Amino acid sequence: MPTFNIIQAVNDALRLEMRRDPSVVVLGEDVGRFGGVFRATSGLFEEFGPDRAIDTPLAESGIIGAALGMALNGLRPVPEIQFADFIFPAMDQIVSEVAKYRYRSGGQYACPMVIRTPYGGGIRGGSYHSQSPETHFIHTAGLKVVVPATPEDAKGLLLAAIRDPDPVLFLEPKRVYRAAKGEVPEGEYTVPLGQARVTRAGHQVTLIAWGAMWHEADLAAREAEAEGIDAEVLDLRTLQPLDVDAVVRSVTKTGRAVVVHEAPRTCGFGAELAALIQERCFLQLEAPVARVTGFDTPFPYTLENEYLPRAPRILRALRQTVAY
Amino acid sequence: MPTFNIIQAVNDALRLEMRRDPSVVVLGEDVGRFGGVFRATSGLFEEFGPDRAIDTPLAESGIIGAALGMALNGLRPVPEIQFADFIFPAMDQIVSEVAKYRYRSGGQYACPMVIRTPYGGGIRGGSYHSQSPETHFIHTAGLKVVVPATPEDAKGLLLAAIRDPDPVLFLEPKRVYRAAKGEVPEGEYTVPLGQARVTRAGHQVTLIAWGAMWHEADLAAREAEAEGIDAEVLDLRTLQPLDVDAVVRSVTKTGRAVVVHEAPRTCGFGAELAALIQERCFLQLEAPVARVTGFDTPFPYTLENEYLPRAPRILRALRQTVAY
Amino acid sequence: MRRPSDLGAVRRSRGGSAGGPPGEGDSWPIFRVMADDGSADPAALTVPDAELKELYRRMVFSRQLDERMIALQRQGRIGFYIGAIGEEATVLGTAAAMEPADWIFPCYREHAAALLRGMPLPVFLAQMLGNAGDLQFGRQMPCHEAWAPGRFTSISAPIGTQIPQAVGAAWASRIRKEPMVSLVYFGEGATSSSDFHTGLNFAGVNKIPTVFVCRNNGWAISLPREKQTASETIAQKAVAYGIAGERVDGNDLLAVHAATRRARARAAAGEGPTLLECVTYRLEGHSTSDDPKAYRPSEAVEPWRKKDPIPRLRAHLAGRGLLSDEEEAALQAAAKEELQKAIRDVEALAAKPALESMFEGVYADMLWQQREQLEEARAAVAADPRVGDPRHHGS
Amino acid sequence: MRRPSDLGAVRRSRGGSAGGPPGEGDSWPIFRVMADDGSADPAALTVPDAELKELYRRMVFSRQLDERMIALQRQGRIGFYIGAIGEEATVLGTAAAMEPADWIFPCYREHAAALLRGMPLPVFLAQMLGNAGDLQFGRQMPCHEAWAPGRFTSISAPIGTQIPQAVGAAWASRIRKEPMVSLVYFGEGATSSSDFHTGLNFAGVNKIPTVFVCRNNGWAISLPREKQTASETIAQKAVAYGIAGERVDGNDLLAVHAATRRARARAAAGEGPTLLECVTYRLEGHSTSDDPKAYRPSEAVEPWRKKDPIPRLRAHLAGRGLLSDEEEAALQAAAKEELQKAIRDVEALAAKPALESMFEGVYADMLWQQREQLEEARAAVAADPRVGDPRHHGS
Ligand SMILES: Cc1ncc(C[n+]2csc(CCOP(=O)(O)OP(=O)(O)O)c2C)c(N)n1
Ligand SMILES: Cc1ncc(C[n+]2csc(CCOP(=O)(O)OP(=O)(O)O)c2C)c(N)n1
Ligand SMILES: [Mg+2]
Ligand SMILES: [Mg+2]
Repeated sequence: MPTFNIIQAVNDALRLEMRRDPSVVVLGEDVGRFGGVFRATSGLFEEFGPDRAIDTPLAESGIIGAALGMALNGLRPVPEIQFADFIFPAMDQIVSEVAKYRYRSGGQYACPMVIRTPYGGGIRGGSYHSQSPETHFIHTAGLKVVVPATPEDAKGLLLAAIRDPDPVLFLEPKRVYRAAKGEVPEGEYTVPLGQARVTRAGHQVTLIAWGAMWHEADLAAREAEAEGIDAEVLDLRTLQPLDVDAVVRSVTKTGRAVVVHEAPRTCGFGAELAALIQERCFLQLEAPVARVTGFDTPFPYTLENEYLPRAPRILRALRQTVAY
Repeated sequence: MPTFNIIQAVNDALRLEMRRDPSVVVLGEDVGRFGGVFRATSGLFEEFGPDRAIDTPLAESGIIGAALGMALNGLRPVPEIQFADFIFPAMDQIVSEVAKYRYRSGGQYACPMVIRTPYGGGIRGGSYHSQSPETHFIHTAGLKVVVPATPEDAKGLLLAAIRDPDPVLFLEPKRVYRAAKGEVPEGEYTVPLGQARVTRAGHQVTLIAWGAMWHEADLAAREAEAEGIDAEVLDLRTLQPLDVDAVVRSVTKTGRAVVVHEAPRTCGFGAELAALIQERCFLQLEAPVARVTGFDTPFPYTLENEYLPRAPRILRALRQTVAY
Repeated sequence: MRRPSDLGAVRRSRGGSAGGPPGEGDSWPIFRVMADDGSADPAALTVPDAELKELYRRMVFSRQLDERMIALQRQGRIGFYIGAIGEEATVLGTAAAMEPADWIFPCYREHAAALLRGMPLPVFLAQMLGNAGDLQFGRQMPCHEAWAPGRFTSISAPIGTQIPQAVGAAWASRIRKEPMVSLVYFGEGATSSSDFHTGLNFAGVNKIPTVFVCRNNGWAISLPREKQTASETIAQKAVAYGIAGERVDGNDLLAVHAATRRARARAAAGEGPTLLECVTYRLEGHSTSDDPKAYRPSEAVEPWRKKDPIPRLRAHLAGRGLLSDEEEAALQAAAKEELQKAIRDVEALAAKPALESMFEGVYADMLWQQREQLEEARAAVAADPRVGDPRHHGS
Repeated sequence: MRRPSDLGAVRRSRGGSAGGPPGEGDSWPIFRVMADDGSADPAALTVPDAELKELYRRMVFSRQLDERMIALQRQGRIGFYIGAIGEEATVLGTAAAMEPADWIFPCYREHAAALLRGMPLPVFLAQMLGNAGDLQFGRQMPCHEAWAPGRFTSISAPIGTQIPQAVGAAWASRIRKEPMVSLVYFGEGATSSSDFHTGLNFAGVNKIPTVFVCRNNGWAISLPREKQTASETIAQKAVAYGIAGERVDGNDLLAVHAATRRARARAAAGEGPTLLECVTYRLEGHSTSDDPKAYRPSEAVEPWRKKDPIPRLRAHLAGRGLLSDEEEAALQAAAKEELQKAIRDVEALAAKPALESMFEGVYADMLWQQREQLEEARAAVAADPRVGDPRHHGS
C-alpha cells in the first residue's frame, strides 16, 4: 500500500472515480490547468481534459449554480471552493437550491454533487483562510457533511460521497493536508457515510472530534492516559448524518463526554452533540458534556494556537470532566 | 397609549428615530416609495425623501454592502431584507464583512446597522417565505440577534438596536405582524438588548421561546395550567447576547426546561440552549432539556401547521418533561 | 472614455425592425415582425400557420388560466397566484421556439411553458392547491411547479438562482456532445441579482449554449425598470459578457419566436449564448399579494393595454384569414370548459398530502432525524388533532 | 442582434491615445500619455513636476518594499506577502489623483496607497508581523492593513466585497451633501464576483460618485484574463450599468493619473461613476504562496518586463531633465535605509499581542461569551504554556 497524505488521497480518489464514471467532473477556481492551489486536482486536467477538469471564473455562486445544473442533467460534479471561508458567496445556491432541489420538486429532480473545500485553522491563514463553517450546513436539511481526518478515510469517504445520491459538503482539514500521512489502499474502496470510528477504546470519558481536531484529541487522549485517564476517542467522520448510535453507545458506557471543534462555540456542532447526549443519555451522565472549541471571535492570525482547541486545552477538559 | 400591531410599532420606531437622528436611513427592495411589501416603512419616503428611504435594485448583497459603506462613513443604516429567506445572497457581506469589520480593523472602523427582516412561518409562504435562519447569525461572532414578540418590544428593541454600536439582525415575526396587538407607549423608549422577559412565573418547568413561538408557548402554558402544570415562560427577546443569567436562574429554580423554535432542530438555537443549560444547571436538572422545534426538512406549504411547534406540541413536551 | 449613449451610433438588427421601439431607450434596436395592428410583411413570417394558431390558442388559454386562478385566490380556494397577463407572447414565443430535448429553466410566470412542455393541467392545478394530487406533495407555494418529463425545471422563489443552473445543464450536454440548448427565464429585476452576472459570465467564457430570456415587463414589484439599472436597455448588458444581445418586442409573438430561433441556432452552432430582452409589460399586480395602485398610476398601464399581445396576434390571424369569429369563440369556450372541469376534479382530491411526505425526499433516503421526527409528528397528530389545525394559533 | 465586436465601430477617448494598446482586445480605445520610451507630448502633461518626482520616489519605494517583504517571507520572518510589482503606476497614479477627504477602498495590493494616505511605515510593518505593534492586534494575515486616519479602509480577503461598500460610503457623503468621491480597487478576476455587479449597478442607478479601478493585471492566480470573461475589455462592462467606462495604460503613471482625475471630476460633478480599467501586468507570482511557473510560461512575462512602469517613468523624468543619476541613486538608497531601520525597529517589538486582544473588539463591549472565554483562555495558558506553542500539534 502506498503512503499518501490527505491531498494525495483526495487526488487519487478523484482520478479513480473520473476514470470509472465519465459523468464525474471537477470545477472551480484554479482547479484545471493549475491543479488547484493545494494541488488536490493536480493531473486531472492532463488526463481528462478541460471538459472534465474545469477552470471557472472567480464566482462561487456561479460554481455551485453551474454544478447544480450539471447535476440535474446527469453529471456528477465535484465543485471546489478554494477555501471554506469563501463559501458564503455561494450560500444562496447551496442553502436555497442544492439542499432543497429534490424535496421541492417532489423527487422529480435531484442534484447530487460533492462540494470539496479545505477548511480549518493552523496554517497561519488568519480570519479568512481558517474558518470551520460546518454548522451552517449541518443546520441545512438536505445536505450531508463529511470531514475526513486521515488519508485512508479521505479517499474512502470521498469515493462514497461522490456515489451518494445526496449533495455532500466535503470539508478537508487543511492543517493536516500534508502532515497526516498513512497507508492508503490502492484502487477503489468506500468508507460508508454516517459511521463514526472509535479510534481508541476507553471507559472513563468519551472524547468526540473530527478533522484536524481528531489529531489533537488523539494526542490529548494519549497524554491523558499517562495521567491515568482512560478516554474513548471517536472520530465522527460524518457530521450529517451523525452516527448518533455510536455516540450514545459510547457515552452510555463512559457517562462523560468532551466534544472538540474549531468553530466558535456558540451554536457550533458541539451544542447539537451536547443537546443530543443529554437528551439520550440523561440518566447515565455523570458530568456535563464539555465543549472545547474555538472561541466566539473571528479566527485570529498571531494567536491562532491560543484560539484552536488543541491538545493542552482538551487535556484540561478531560481532567475537569473526569473529576466532576 | 395607542394600540399598535407589530408593523405599526416598527414603523413608529423608524419614524421617531429618523426624526431624532439624521444619520438614520432605511434601504431595501420596495421600501421607499411603496413603503415595503409589509408596509413597515410606509410613509418614510414621504416624510424623509428618497435620500433616506431608499429603493434599491434587487440584490441583497448590494443592500448590505452599500449599508456597510454607509455605516463606515457615519450613517446609521437600517437595511431591510424583504423576507429572511432571501438573506442568503447577502451572507458573504454579513458574515465576512459586517460581522468582522470592527475586529479585523483593530477598532479603527465599525459598521453599526440594523438588518430588519420578516421571518418565520404560518402565513402559507412555503419553503421560501417561512424560514427562521437565526442560527447562522448567532453562530457568527460580531453580530447581535434580536426577535421581538410583541408590539411594545418591537418598538423598544428596534430603537435600542438602532442606537447599539454593533450590527444587529432584527428578525420580525411575520405571522404575528398584524395579529399581535397591544398598547405601545408614545414617543421614544428603549428596551435594552440582552434581557429576557419572564412573561409568566412558575416553578415546575421553564418554557423558553421567542418571536411568534412565544405566543404559542404562552398559549401552551395557559393550557398546561389547566392540567396543573405550572410553567415559567421566558421570552428571550435577544438571542445574541443571550440573557444566560435569566435562563440559568429560572432552570435552577424549576429543574426542567423546554425550548421552542421554528427553525429545524439540528443545530438550531435550541441546541445551544440545551448545551448551556446542561453545562450550568447540571446538578439541578431533573429531566433532559426538551426541544420542540421545526423539523429537519425544508419548510413545507400545506402541512405548515403540522411542521410548526405550536401549542399542542409544546403542551405534549411540557407534560413529558414534567413527568420525566 | 465612452458613455453608453455612444452606443446609439451603431444600430443593427439581423431581423429588421418594423416601427419604433415600444419601450424606453432607443440605443439598442428593437426587433419587430408585427405592427401594432397585427399586420406583417409576409416575407418575415417564419411560424407555420397551424403552429401559429395553436400558439394563439395557448395564449388565450394562458390568459384564462391566470384570470381563473386569481379569482380562485380571491375566493380563498388557492393561497397565492402569480401569472403572466400581458406577457403571453414572450412566454409562449420563446418556449415554442425550442426543441423538445432542450431544457427550460423557468422563473415563476411561465406556466404556459410548463403546459406546452406537456405538464397535464390537473397536475399543474394540484400544485396550486398543494393537495394530495400535487406531485410535489404540497411542499411549495402555488406557482412553483416542476415537470421533469418535459425538462421544465423546479421553480423556486429566490430570484436569479436558475440562471447559472441553466448554464450548467447546457454545459453538461455539451460535455456529452449531445445537442441541447437550455433556455432560462427571468425578469428585468433579476438582472440586478448576483446570479444573473455569474450565469452570463460563465456562459460567455465557455460559449455555453444557453438562451437567456429576460422578460422585461417594466416592473419588479413596485420598482420601475429605471430604478433597477441605469442601462438604457437590458440587451446591452450582453456587452459586459462578450456575448450576443438582442432586443425584441415581447408582445409580438412572431418576433419573439423568430429571435429565439436565431438565438437557439447560434447556441447550437457553438457560437455561444444570447441575452434576449423581450420588452413587454406586467399589466396586473406583481402577484395576488400585491396591489399596484399603491405605486403605479393606472394611466401608466393604459398604453400597454392597447399593446396586449393577444388581440394583436388575433388581428394578425384574422387579417390573414386564419381565424374566424366562430373559431375564436370556440377556443375561448373550450379553454373555459377545460379549466372548469379540471378545477372541479382537482378540488375533489384530499386537501392534504400524507404526513410522511413532509419527511420524505429531504434526502434520497430518510436519515434518522426524519425517521424519528416522522414518528414524533405522527404521535403528536394522533394525540391531539389540533396539531394540524390552523385555527388553534397563539395570539 | 449585435455582437460585442460591433463596438469596434465606435472608438473615442477623451484624452487621446499615443500608440496602440499594450494588451489584448482593441474594441475599446486605450488611453496613454507616455510612449514606451517615456516620451510624451508636453501638452498632455497634467501632474506638476515636483509631485511627479514624489510619485516616482513612491513607486521606487513600493518596489523595494515588495522585494524586501518577499525576502522576509522567504526567511520565515513574516508569514505571507502579496504585493504590486509591475502595478505601481496603477496604484499610485490612481490614489494620488484623489483628494484627501476621498475614501479609498483597497483590494490587497495597494500598500503604496496606504502609505501615501499617511499610514506610517512601522505601523504597516507591524501589521505584516501581526505583533504587539500591530494596530489590528495580529488579527489578520499580513497585507490586510487598515488606516482610518487616511480614510483607507480595512482589507479583507473575500474578493469583491469592498466594491458595494465603496458605493455606500460615497452615497453617505452625498446624502450629507459633502463633497467626497470614493475610489475602490479590484483585480480583473474580481469582475466575475457578485459584488462587482451589485456595486456597479447600485452606483449606476443612483449616480453615486465612485471611481471603480480595475487593476487588470492579466491574471487571477492561475487564470488568465480570457478565462475570466469573454468581454474583450473590462472597460466595456460599464455599458451594462449605464456608466462611463475608460481604458487606460496602467503602466503609464501620467495616463492613469489623468484618467483618474477625469473620473473623479465627473463623479464630483454629479455625472456618476466611472469604471476605469488599468491595463497592467502581474510580473510576479500571485503571492508568496504561489509559484507561477506551474501555469505561466516565463516567455509570457518577458514583454511585460520591458513595459515596467518604473523605468518608463524614470526615462520620462530623465528625458525631461527632472531626475539625475545621482538623485536616482539617492532615492534608492534612502528607500533601502528607511526600510531597514523600520524593519529593525518593528521586529524588536513583542511577537504577540496581548491575549485579551483576541476577545476584544468582536463587539464594542465584550459579551459574556468573550468575557468568560478570555478567563478560560487565561487559565489554560497559565496552566500549560504549550497552549500557545505551535510545535505541540497533533499529527
Ligand atoms: C433573492 C430574492 N430577493 C427578493 C425577492 C422578492 N421578490 C420576489 S419577485 C421580486 C421582483 C422580481 O422582479 P422581476 O425580476 O422583474 O420579475 P417579474 O416579477 O417582473 O416577472 C422580488 C423583489 C426574491 N424572491 N428573491
Ligand atoms: C470570494 C473569494 N474567492 C476566492 C478567493 C481566492 N483568491 C484570492 S485572490 C484570487 C484571484 C484574484 O484575482 P484578481 O481579482 O485579478 O486580483 P489580482 O490578484 O490579480 O490583483 C483568488 C481566486 C478569495 N480571496 N475570495
Ligand atoms: Mg419585471
Ligand atoms: Mg488580476
